[in-house]
Amino acid sequence: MLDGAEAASELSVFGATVRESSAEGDCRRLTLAVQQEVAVVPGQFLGVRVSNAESSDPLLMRPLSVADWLGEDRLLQLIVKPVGRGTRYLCRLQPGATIDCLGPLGNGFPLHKLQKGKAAWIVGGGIGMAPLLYLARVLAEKDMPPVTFLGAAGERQFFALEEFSSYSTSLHLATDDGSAGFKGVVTQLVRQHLELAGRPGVMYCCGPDGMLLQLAEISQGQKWTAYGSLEEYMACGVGACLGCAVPAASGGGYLQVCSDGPVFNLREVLLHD
Amino acid sequence: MLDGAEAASELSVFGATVRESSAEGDCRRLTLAVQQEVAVVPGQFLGVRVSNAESSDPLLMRPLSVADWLGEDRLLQLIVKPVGRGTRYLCRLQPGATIDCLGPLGNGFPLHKLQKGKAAWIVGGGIGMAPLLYLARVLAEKDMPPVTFLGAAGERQFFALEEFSSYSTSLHLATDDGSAGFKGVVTQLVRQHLELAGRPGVMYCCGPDGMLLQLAEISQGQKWTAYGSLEEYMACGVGACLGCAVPAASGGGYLQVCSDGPVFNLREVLLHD
Amino acid sequence: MTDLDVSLGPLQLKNPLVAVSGTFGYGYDYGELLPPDTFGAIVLKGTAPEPWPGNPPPRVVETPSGMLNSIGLQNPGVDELCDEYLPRLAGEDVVVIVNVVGRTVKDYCHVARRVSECGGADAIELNISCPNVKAGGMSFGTDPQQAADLTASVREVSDLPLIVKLTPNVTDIAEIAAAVQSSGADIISLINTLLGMEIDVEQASPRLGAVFGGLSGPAIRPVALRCVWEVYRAVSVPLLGMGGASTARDVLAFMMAGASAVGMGTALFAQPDGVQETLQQLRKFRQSCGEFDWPVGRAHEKGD
Amino acid sequence: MTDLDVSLGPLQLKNPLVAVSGTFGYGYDYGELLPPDTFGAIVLKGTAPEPWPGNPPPRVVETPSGMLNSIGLQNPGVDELCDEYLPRLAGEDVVVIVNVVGRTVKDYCHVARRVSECGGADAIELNISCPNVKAGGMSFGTDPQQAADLTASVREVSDLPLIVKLTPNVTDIAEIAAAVQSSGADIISLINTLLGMEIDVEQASPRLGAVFGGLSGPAIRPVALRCVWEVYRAVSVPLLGMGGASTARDVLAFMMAGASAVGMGTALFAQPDGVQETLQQLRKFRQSCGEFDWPVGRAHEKGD
Ligand SMILES: Cc1cc2nc3c(=O)[nH]c(=O)nc-3n(C[C@H](O)[C@H](O)[C@H](O)COP(=O)(O)OP(=O)(O)OC[C@H]3O[C@@H](n4cnc5c(N)ncnc54)[C@H](O)[C@@H]3O)c2cc1C
Ligand SMILES: Cc1cc2nc3c(=O)[nH]c(=O)nc-3n(C[C@H](O)[C@H](O)[C@H](O)COP(=O)(O)OP(=O)(O)OC[C@H]3O[C@@H](n4cnc5c(N)ncnc54)[C@H](O)[C@@H]3O)c2cc1C
Ligand SMILES: Cc1cc2nc3c(=O)[nH]c(=O)nc-3n(C[C@H](O)[C@H](O)[C@H](O)COP(=O)(O)O)c2cc1C
Ligand SMILES: Cc1cc2nc3c(=O)[nH]c(=O)nc-3n(C[C@H](O)[C@H](O)[C@H](O)COP(=O)(O)O)c2cc1C
Ligand code: FES
Ligand code: FES
Repeated sequence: MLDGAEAASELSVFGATVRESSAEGDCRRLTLAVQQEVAVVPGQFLGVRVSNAESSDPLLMRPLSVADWLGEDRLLQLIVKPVGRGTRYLCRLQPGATIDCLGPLGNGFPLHKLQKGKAAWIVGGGIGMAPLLYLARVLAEKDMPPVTFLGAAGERQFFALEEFSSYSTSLHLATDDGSAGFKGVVTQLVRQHLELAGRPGVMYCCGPDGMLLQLAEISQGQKWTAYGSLEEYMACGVGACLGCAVPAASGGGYLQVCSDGPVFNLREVLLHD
Repeated sequence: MLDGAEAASELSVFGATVRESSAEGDCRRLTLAVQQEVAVVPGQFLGVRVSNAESSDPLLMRPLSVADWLGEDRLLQLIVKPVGRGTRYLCRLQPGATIDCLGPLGNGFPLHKLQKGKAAWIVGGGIGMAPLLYLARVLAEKDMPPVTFLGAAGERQFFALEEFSSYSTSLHLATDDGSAGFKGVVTQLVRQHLELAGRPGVMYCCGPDGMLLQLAEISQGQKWTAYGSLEEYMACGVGACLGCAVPAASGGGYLQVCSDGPVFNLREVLLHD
Repeated sequence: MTDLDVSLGPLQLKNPLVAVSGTFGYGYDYGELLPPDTFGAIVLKGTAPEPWPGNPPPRVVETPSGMLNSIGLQNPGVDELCDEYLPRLAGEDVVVIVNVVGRTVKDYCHVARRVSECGGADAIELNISCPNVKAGGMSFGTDPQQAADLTASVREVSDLPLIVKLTPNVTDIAEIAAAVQSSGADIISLINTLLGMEIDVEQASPRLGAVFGGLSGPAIRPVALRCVWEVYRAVSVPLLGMGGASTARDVLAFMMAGASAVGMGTALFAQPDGVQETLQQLRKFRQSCGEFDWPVGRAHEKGD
Repeated sequence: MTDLDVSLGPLQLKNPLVAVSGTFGYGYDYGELLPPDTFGAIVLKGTAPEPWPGNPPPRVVETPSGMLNSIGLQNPGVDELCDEYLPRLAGEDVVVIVNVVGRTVKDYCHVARRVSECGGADAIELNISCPNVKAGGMSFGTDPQQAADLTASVREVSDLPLIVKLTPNVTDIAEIAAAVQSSGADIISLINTLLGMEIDVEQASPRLGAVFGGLSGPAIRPVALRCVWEVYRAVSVPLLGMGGASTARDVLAFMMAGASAVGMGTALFAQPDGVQETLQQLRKFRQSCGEFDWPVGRAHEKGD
């Protein structure tokens, strides 16, 4: 669907060993050591098995974004928010534990439009900040450090702020309860800055559907291109089952989040609040 | 069904923490620390949960005999043979892990007939040795040390031989492959000794159905009383579901292994090979 | 009256949890851990006119998130029920329901009449759906006409509230539900087990002595919820929903699908200590809603 | 010929594993991890005369040891199948089966005829059992007469080996099996998913956009084995068994119940790397038996 994402490695199932598990606000950051090269680009995700091989419950792999990939050390990072039994299982894992991962999955954030020298903004809400962390680092390394906007319910829901800050030209925070940064939703903050911005740029977004919906509107008004990473329930993660459908903006059909996305130009999809 | 087993505590579900896990031949001996008093008598068993609370597979508790109960230290011992996913799960547990247990379950070995001064023999086959270990210790402490016969496929399938030996007046081993003790089945050994024995005594047995069947025949011929601990698939473990049926020797009906047993006078049940 | 009470048609339960037939014996097997008055109601093991021995072992086998049973309705017969088990439950603060089985209409009527006369039962549940009896039993539950006729016959011999328990092993469960309602069922309970089997590959043979058994437990919950949903739309009598429920969330899901009270069976085996926790959570739920009514059928408002 | 080859009626498979319809796309979604020639056969996604958009999301939800799907047979239509997907598979060492769906007999016949003409398919599988289509679809699979008529009609327009896929959501699956055999089915595949639903308690609404979905995965294996067992006794055509199979042991269990080949669907999602392991174990099994034949129907010898 989107071109411009860099080439990723062949799909495989690989074992990963928990090197470190540390608290990041309400979430946990898992640092996983893997044996082989996993050429994964920002915005791609993994299917992570959340039961041992002799149990069939929970049955399905959980989609989790790569929050960083340190290729030289073969270390993968995930940031996991414990919302259900699968994510709680992962948050309980101790160093030394092993998990199976399927990946890399999905398309990743397209970076080709940036070469034309456009501004790159990053907008993350809640756990949606996870894939953007890797993106921010890559942008910084490509000498295109982003302007970053992050929103959360409260201060405790942020993570990796120092890293985000070091990768970005500027970092803007919004919280619902005002415990950090602007009191209000992050989209309000983005809207304010957008009105002051000069020529159109590219926005990379990840967060709740409601946030993406608003960003789609805001960006369109200002002729920005907005890419958003979407979430949907998944079974296969590879495009085989057609389980993870999102309505296409035109044609009346559906696109698959796992294989056509998870990153879409927000004009291509129909979001709902 | 059988009277004479000492009073056990009320049924409860209690948490247990793995204190130690050590190899015993092909099996593992788990030493579990529990919070409360678990007044369990030899021959009783526990239902042990083999998945975490957020998984429903494996679903049912696994029946496991108490291999020892050190009341003063509140330590329970299990000896587990890894034959399937539930027992493998238990054998993998590391010190510090916690498991839920339901118990005490079942009736236990009746000791009242012994007060009349009869000889007490113990006959164990394979993993059936587990409950007999606790029984042997209790008999020794009551000053009625047993004559003990243990059978296994080979040397490696025995466990706790030193303990058995210290509790027993004599210990006789049989292996299928002759790697330890008598080469042959343990029932042959019992038969030989029985012919030399004086007046009738009581035999406490646990092992495969085929072994129990033979012991029932042998003991009846010599007018010994033989109690055997039986195995059957279980669901509830408390007599509520009627799942663990064994045909009664008379009347055409069934007895429940979990609540009428697991220890039966072998004349009461119909065994098959 | 408690903070959790529910109405199940003519029955008043002090909480919506029901220990289902065949999984809770005659009420006392779990001792102090689960005394009968833990529940709003308990359903006793299926009872026939005469003692039945049941099926040969093995009778239970675990399956993924479930279990198969082929108990075959082992029971001591209605006389022992009336003489031994019902009197023992007399003082308990729990609704007592007798599950009735038989091979003929006459069998069912005999048990129902006897139970009505001997007293001690608050309702009768007709098990027209047990997959473990070869003669009779099953076909009552799969044919609307037979189900209706049986219901009508029992209706005549007993004044006790009449529950009819449906099998999911049919093409159209709503049709059977409508049939038994029109013949006088006061309450419909569902679902009984799904017909299944397991094979022991090492032995190359069925695992259960009786070959087939009934599948229960969390594995069947999606099927059970669908059946409750369909039957809720087809009848007006209240429903006792069951099939794989184990948590408070499951209980509420059954209610939202249309059940007024919710049974638990296999979950008692897997987590006998979970019942108190479930009641606790239900209490929290009611407090948090600030509503008086249980959310019976609530999900239908959005599911059209 | 390989060490694992099986005959499935007129079809020769190099191993007994079949990737089932709707779970393996058009063969290439798993890349190098699971190329199409891993399997003895692959069944493509259900195909209609015209493109179908499918159902609104959410379309999948996990359940205990299983999952519900309400994809609703999203597919690009038979023309794109013939132009794009079948040609791509032309060189592969795998039996290719096209799964056919429709709302009318005419629909099914159209797709079957078109697929026979365009080439590239080794067999046709009639999906008369998908619970996710409201009009038509389902009723073909629940009524013996309609199932037989549809089979006979398709038989006339195509010379390809004809597989009919049965639903377990019926009172008597053996009756439907006998009906489609007598109308010319060469092979019977079973089971399709069990009809189920889940409820989101927080939202008080069904979890699936389409309310109902099909239950698949290990949870349903006992039901699937029972259906295979029953149908094996009722017909003489070979069976393609499926429903929750994931390990080599499961595959052998389906064979012992009566299946000549065994499908895997949901297991591919849960453990895509398990297929190679399963093949390895099956190889070991055959070596250890020292027998030439697969143990098809073997458990019936002891199950009487
Ligand atoms: C492409 C993609 C990338 C993701 N990246 C991350 C990440 O980096 N870190 C992270 O913590 N989470 C991420 N998620 C969300 C994560 O997949 C879900 O939180 C997880 O699957 C829930 O599993 P569980 O067993 O804990 O919850 P369950 O017990 O299955 O459900 C708990 C709650 O989560 C909701 N939920 C379950 N699965 C999904 C899903 N696939 N999408 C949306 N909601 C769901 C349920 O409706 C329910 O309310 C991502 C999701 C997608 C699709
Ligand atoms: C009263 C009683 C006391 C027991 N005490 C001990 C003990 O002290 N130590 C010990 O290691 N084992 C003991 N067992 C046996 C133990 O319960 C089973 O080995 C265990 O349940 C198997 O579970 P699994 O998940 O590992 O195997 P599964 O994967 O469920 O099955 C593996 C194999 O074990 C067989 N099996 C499963 N459950 C049972 C059962 N309940 N009875 C007999 N065979 C079964 C299966 O047929 C299969 O061949 C006892 C059993 C009973 C009934
Ligand atoms: C061991 C066992 C025995 C059962 N016996 C009966 C019975 O006697 N009568 C009956 O109507 N249902 C019987 N059932 C079915 C249950 O009452 C219930 O309908 C079914 O198990 C689904 O609920 P669950 O998943 O919560 O167990 C039995 C179920 C089990 C597991
Ligand atoms: C996501 C999904 C999509 C499916 N689509 C189809 C289909 O298009 N046609 C069909 O006949 N069966 C379809 N099925 C049913 C499967 O082919 C199979 O019969 C069922 O899933 C049971 O097997 P399993 O438990 O191995 O998945 C689908 C199943 C799943 C899980
Ligand atoms: S999850 Fe299967 S197609 Fe996306
Ligand atoms: S296991 Fe339930 S009665 Fe014995």
